[in-house]
Amino acid sequence: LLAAPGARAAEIVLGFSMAKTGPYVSLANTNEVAVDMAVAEINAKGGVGGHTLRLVKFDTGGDPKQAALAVRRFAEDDKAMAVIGPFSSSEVRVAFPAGERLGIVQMSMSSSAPNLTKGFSYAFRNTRDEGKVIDQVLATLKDKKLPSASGAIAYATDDVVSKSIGTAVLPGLMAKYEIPVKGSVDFQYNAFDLSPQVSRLAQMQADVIGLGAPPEAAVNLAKEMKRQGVKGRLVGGTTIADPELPRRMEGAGEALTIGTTFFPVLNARTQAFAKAFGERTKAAGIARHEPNQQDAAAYDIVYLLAEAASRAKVTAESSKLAAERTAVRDALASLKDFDALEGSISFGEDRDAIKPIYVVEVKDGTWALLDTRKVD
Amino acid sequence: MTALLAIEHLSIAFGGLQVVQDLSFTVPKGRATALIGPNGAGKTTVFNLVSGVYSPTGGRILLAGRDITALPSRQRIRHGIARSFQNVRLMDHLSVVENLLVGQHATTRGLRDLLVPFRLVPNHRWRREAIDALAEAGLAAYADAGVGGLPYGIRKRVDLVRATLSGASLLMLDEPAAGLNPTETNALRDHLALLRGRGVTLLVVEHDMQFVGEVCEHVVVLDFGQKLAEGTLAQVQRDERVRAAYLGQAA
Amino acid sequence: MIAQQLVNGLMLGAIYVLVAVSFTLSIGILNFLNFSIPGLFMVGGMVTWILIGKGLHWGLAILGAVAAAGLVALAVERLSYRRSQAREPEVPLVSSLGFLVLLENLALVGAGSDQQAFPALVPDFNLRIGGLVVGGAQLVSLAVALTLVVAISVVLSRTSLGRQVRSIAESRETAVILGIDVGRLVPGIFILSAVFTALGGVLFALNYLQVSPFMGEGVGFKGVAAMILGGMGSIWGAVAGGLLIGLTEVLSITYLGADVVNVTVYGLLLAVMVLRPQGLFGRPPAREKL
Amino acid sequence: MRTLLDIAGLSVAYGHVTALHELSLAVPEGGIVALLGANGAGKSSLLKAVAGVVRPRGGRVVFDGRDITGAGVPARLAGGLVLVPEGRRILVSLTIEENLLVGAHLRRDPDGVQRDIAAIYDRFPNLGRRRHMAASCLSGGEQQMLAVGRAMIARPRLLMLDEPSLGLSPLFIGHLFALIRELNRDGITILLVEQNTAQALAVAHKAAVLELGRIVMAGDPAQLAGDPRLAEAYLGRAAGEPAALH
Amino acid sequence: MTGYQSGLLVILCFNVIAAYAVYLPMAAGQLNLGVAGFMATGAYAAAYLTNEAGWSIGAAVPAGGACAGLLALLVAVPILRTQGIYLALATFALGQVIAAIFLNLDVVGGAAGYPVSAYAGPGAVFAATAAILAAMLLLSRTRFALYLTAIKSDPVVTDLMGVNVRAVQVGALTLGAVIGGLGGGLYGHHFSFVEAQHFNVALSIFTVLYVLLGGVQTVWGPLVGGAFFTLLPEVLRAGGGWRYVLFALLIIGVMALRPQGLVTAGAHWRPRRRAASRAPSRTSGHPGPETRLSTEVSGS
Ligand SMILES: Nc1ncnc2c1ncn2[C@@H]1O[C@H](COP(=O)(O)OP(=O)(O)OP(=O)(O)O)[C@@H](O)[C@H]1O
Ligand SMILES: Nc1ncnc2c1ncn2[C@@H]1O[C@H](COP(=O)(O)OP(=O)(O)OP(=O)(O)O)[C@@H](O)[C@H]1O
Ligand SMILES: [Mg+2]
Ligand SMILES: [Mg+2]
Repeated sequence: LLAAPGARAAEIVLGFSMAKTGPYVSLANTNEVAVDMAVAEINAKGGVGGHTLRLVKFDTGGDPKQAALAVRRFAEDDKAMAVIGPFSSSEVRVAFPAGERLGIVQMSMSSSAPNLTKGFSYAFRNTRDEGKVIDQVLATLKDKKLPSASGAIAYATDDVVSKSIGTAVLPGLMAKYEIPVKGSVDFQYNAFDLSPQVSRLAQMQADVIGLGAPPEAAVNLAKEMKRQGVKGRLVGGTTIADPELPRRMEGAGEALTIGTTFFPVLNARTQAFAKAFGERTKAAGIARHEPNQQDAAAYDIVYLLAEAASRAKVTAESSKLAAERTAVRDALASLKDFDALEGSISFGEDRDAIKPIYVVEVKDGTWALLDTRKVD
Repeated sequence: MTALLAIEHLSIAFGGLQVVQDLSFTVPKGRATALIGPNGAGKTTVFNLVSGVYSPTGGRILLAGRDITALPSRQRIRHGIARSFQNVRLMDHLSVVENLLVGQHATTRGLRDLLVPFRLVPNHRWRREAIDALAEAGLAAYADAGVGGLPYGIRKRVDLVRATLSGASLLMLDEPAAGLNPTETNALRDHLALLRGRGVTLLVVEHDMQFVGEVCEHVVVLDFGQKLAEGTLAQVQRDERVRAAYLGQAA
Repeated sequence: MIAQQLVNGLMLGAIYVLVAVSFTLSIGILNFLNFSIPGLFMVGGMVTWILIGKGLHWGLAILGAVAAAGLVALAVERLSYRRSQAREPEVPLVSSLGFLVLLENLALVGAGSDQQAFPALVPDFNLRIGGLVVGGAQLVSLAVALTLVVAISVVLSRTSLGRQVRSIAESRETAVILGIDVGRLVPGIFILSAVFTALGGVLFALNYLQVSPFMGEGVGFKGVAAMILGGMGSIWGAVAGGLLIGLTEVLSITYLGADVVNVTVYGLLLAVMVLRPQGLFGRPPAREKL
Repeated sequence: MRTLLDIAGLSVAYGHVTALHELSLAVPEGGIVALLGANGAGKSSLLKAVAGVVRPRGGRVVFDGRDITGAGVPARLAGGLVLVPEGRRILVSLTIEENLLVGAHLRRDPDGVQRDIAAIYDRFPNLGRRRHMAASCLSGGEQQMLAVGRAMIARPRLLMLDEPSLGLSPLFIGHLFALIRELNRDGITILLVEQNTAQALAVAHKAAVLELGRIVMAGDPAQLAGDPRLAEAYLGRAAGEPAALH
Repeated sequence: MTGYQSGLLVILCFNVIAAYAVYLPMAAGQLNLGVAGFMATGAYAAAYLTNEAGWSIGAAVPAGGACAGLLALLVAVPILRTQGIYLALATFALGQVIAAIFLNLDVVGGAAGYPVSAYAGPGAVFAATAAILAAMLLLSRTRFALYLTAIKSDPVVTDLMGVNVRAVQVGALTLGAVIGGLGGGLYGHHFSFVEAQHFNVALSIFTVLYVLLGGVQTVWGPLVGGAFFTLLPEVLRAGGGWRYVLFALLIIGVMALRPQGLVTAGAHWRPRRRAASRAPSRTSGHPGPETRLSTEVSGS
């Protein structure tokens, strides 16, 4: 539209900092498929303001040092307009300061530790605060009159997100919903043996056990509860929103209830996405064919960045790069109610996404939707 | 004649076995003394006691009149006691000169010398001194060889040169001629004569009686950790008990 | 509850004992700190899981996993232990760590980073005595470990085979000169220790119903700690060390919280190292004779 | 006399260093053969090649009529070929008794082994007194005794001794050579490498002198003892004065 | 230099600094499996000083190194009573304890980590690395370095030569910790963030790997090892998930073919390689001079 007639419009480069190898590979290795999908769709529809999108990918292996390296490469060598990622909280903590110095937007699809964007202006996250998510989970329990006469808390101590859920979020929310807390147990992030914790939970006999943990620990806790014969409904946030969780628990963890920002069978659009995703992952030979929350978030990040670029009327001329990166930032920050795959997305004060929360529970070995909740 | 080293009523036992028992003898200053005796008599053990590898269960060790019995092993070399080893103990990760440089440590001064990057200076004084000492032993050609691959005879001699570099006044040599061929034995004898010319006192353990006769004026015979006889080689060779316990009919 | 927690501690310790004994076998017998052991542990669990997933009977799957671990151990012997004999003592450590990295990444490529659910072969592999729940798999592992420990102690100290093995540990070259069949004995020990370690991995999977590419690490490091705590090379020490670490871990979780687990467990190890460097059951090294 | 060990055209090399050049030597059954030569002449290499510890580059080793060139150490040991290695090679972390038992690891007669151990303790009282102590505590000479004892207990038919007198007292060297004679009388064939030329020649039935990996002289020990070329070879061509034969 | 290259060089620098921290005690035969703990100490101390006490980076980072060194000095004295593999595991335990303490230390953020506001750019990292390298090169020419090797070879004899073995060992461990602390402090200020989880066992172990892969015979070993470990995965990037598999295979291969590491001491002149084998084999673990034999013995 704005490009000089005759000349091909310049491409808009997007950096993609992915954790395709390393400790997060199972959660993150399908992100690439989702991002490729979104870019292909946008380019098929004529790109952004006549400019095609071009992806530059860098595998960080989940290593913070590599994430810092990635953002430098995108900003300095590839002349990227903005960056999709990085994935994990550890990477984000190192990459956000670097991106801030370089003046380039980064938007993470997974990191959910509190306050990661604080103090920056180019740092965005398409993730929801765990406090909000679990609040909606408990609200759903009350709304549906599920047993919640007493509560207990279990959390991982050496992981920021889990620990803040266990020590700040859950006690506050249980008080808010008038669920008396009988006690709390903690464990190490990658503990395999949770027998001492479950032996203590056995004595508490709580209806609701609030969980701040990664999926692995949730599975282990559920299995150990089954082994020791401990009852109670586990509740948690997006940290354990894994499409495969019910299968991985093998019969344990029935009625586990969580909040998530993506539910594939929600509507026609999510179903279409899930179907296309499944085909692409099959073609790519990846084991998992069902999109997870991070895949959806990454997919939406591409659309969010494209929308911001279009609103900022990006020309992709190298002389204007710095100014246009800032314009993209400002356009994103003021984005409201963008109609995305995950639902309607806005950015709040802290540049974290505000989007709907789906409360789901494990029923007969699969996730079942309990409630959809819109909040801000 | 004054005694450089005096051993007084020294004893040590291992696992109930009395290895050195109430042993007393002196090593006269400036002379060469031989310590001989059957296998397992305790000769190497005496060396280990004097150099501080073992602590005695009883008795005293005096060096130039000073009681060094309780001195830590590493400090004894600064007081003038250096030794070689029956089973050659060179630092295999180091070259010949580097081994000698470690031997030189007793002549350096603490922290200051420790941090001098002397190996940046071609032919630094320390290195020169080491090579000179090596040349005296006729081994200059081996200066920069790694000790690991050296012939046994050469290794043995390097071990000795390293001991001399500490500037010690008492040199204790544990079977210095064992395993050397006649040429090497001759070279060793000359080298020892040179050292004695400088006033170094020698205490030598050796089973080669010809060598003992040529090198040492004074002989102490040990058996079962006790002194069996003392005197010149000819004197102890006449001693019936020494013949029975040590020399056999051959001598 | 204290009774249940003590049981929990001993059961957890039983798992550590397995790995500690594996390490002890390798270091006590061959003087080789074999860091591929956590990898072999993982191979035991992961390969069993993969083979069961391929529809194999679980018995065959376990057999397959043990065989795989044995093959890896032979490779470790060939490429790490034998190649670096008599050089820097740390060198085989590096290359055995290379094997750990290799095995973990192979598992990562093959099965992803997820912890995988291991099928419950026995519906409820637990003993319930009164209110107490006792893990069956751990009881088995404790029994296996103790049997092996007794057998090995006897073999090592009493038999000709044991003396031959100890000769190899002291000096492979001398052993060759003495006509000891080093080429057969050493791989044999590697295979024995691999079989044992891999079975440990299987028992772990059976008990915790999970496998993952990194499952060997947590257990492995505690296993090393247990071995050192007990006294290196002392097989009974490994047993005592493993149980002690399991108990310490569980009791400190129960009474102090999980955030201090590493402080108490490794602090205990550190304290023992400082106060009694040879470990609880080890013998202090004798002063060298010159 | 029948030939027990027949070495034909044996070559041994370490990298670029050739230690033995197509060496041939026959050891008659029941004989004592002494091998003499300067340091580095290749004596130890010869014994090690015969024992199977180093692989030869070429040539053949025939023991008791069987070609054993490709056999491993255990097989040779089982046939009665026993080496007392240079440098003693005591297992210092084992006790003295265990060292002896390791020497007997191929024997299947525990009672006989026990009897032989007792006999060794009789002969070497120093060892008997310390039988349950770690071998690391032994003196140099005692370690040498242990090395010889460890070889004897393997019931050798051919005993190869590599410088057994090193570090032994004069009295004990006398004992050692008496022992060699005695073992030989009991039917053990002996191949002896020694620096102690006089004693070695006195005990041997046949002697060979090695120089730079080749046999340069061989024959009757008494004749060799008087030959000035012996001193020359023994001194590695370097010295003019006669070898100190004491 | 592109952003990628300089960014990579920065990572290389950090790996090399860590490698030298491990190298110093290793040169004396002491395996430090807890270097991450010393790095964490330096990182947190320096970050605290710039964040809370308003120090400049130039003062805070060396102070961080000093803190790590002080800690090492305090623990070295008791820890060094242990030897060999025991020492390695004592340092391993120490590293774990230090990391666990920082993980629970709320003044520096606890599990949430500790953002660092002052920034040290790539230039500062390069300069510091160059300075450390220069210092190491100088040090390698001193008696101190000589004694380290002597102790590694034969501590008993080195002691009899009059060297205070214990003091030299404590010095090596402490100096290594100082370097580790400097590296840690710099790390925090370059990446603007310190988290205890980063300073884990894997970091310690991989650092030891750099050093041994590079070789401990010369000062250049850690540099080469660190570079190898940093650059190889980059070269193998195209391999995707397989790259670490290839990487591990290379480690195994290199150690099998060159057990002494990539860089070895300049070939000593060896006159006539002769059996030094008359030296009786010493106690196990201390290989005698006859290392060649093993490749020649018949593999029956
Ligand atoms: N650390 C020790 N532990 C136990 N016994 C020891 C120790 N050191 C020495 N012995 C014993 O003390 C005795 C004397 O040993 P030493 O090495 O002093 O003998 P030696 O006179 O040097 O004999 P050789 O001439 O054979 O070298 C030996 O019988 C030895 O077994
Ligand atoms: N392991 C080895 N590696 C390399 N060269 C060797 C090795 N062993 C022996 N050699 C070389 O082979 C040659 C013969 O050595 P050998 O040990 O057989 O001699 P020797 O006659 O036994 O000498 P000595 O009297 O010193 O024991 C020498 O030149 C020696 O340097
Ligand atoms: Mg002696
Ligand atoms: Mg020889």
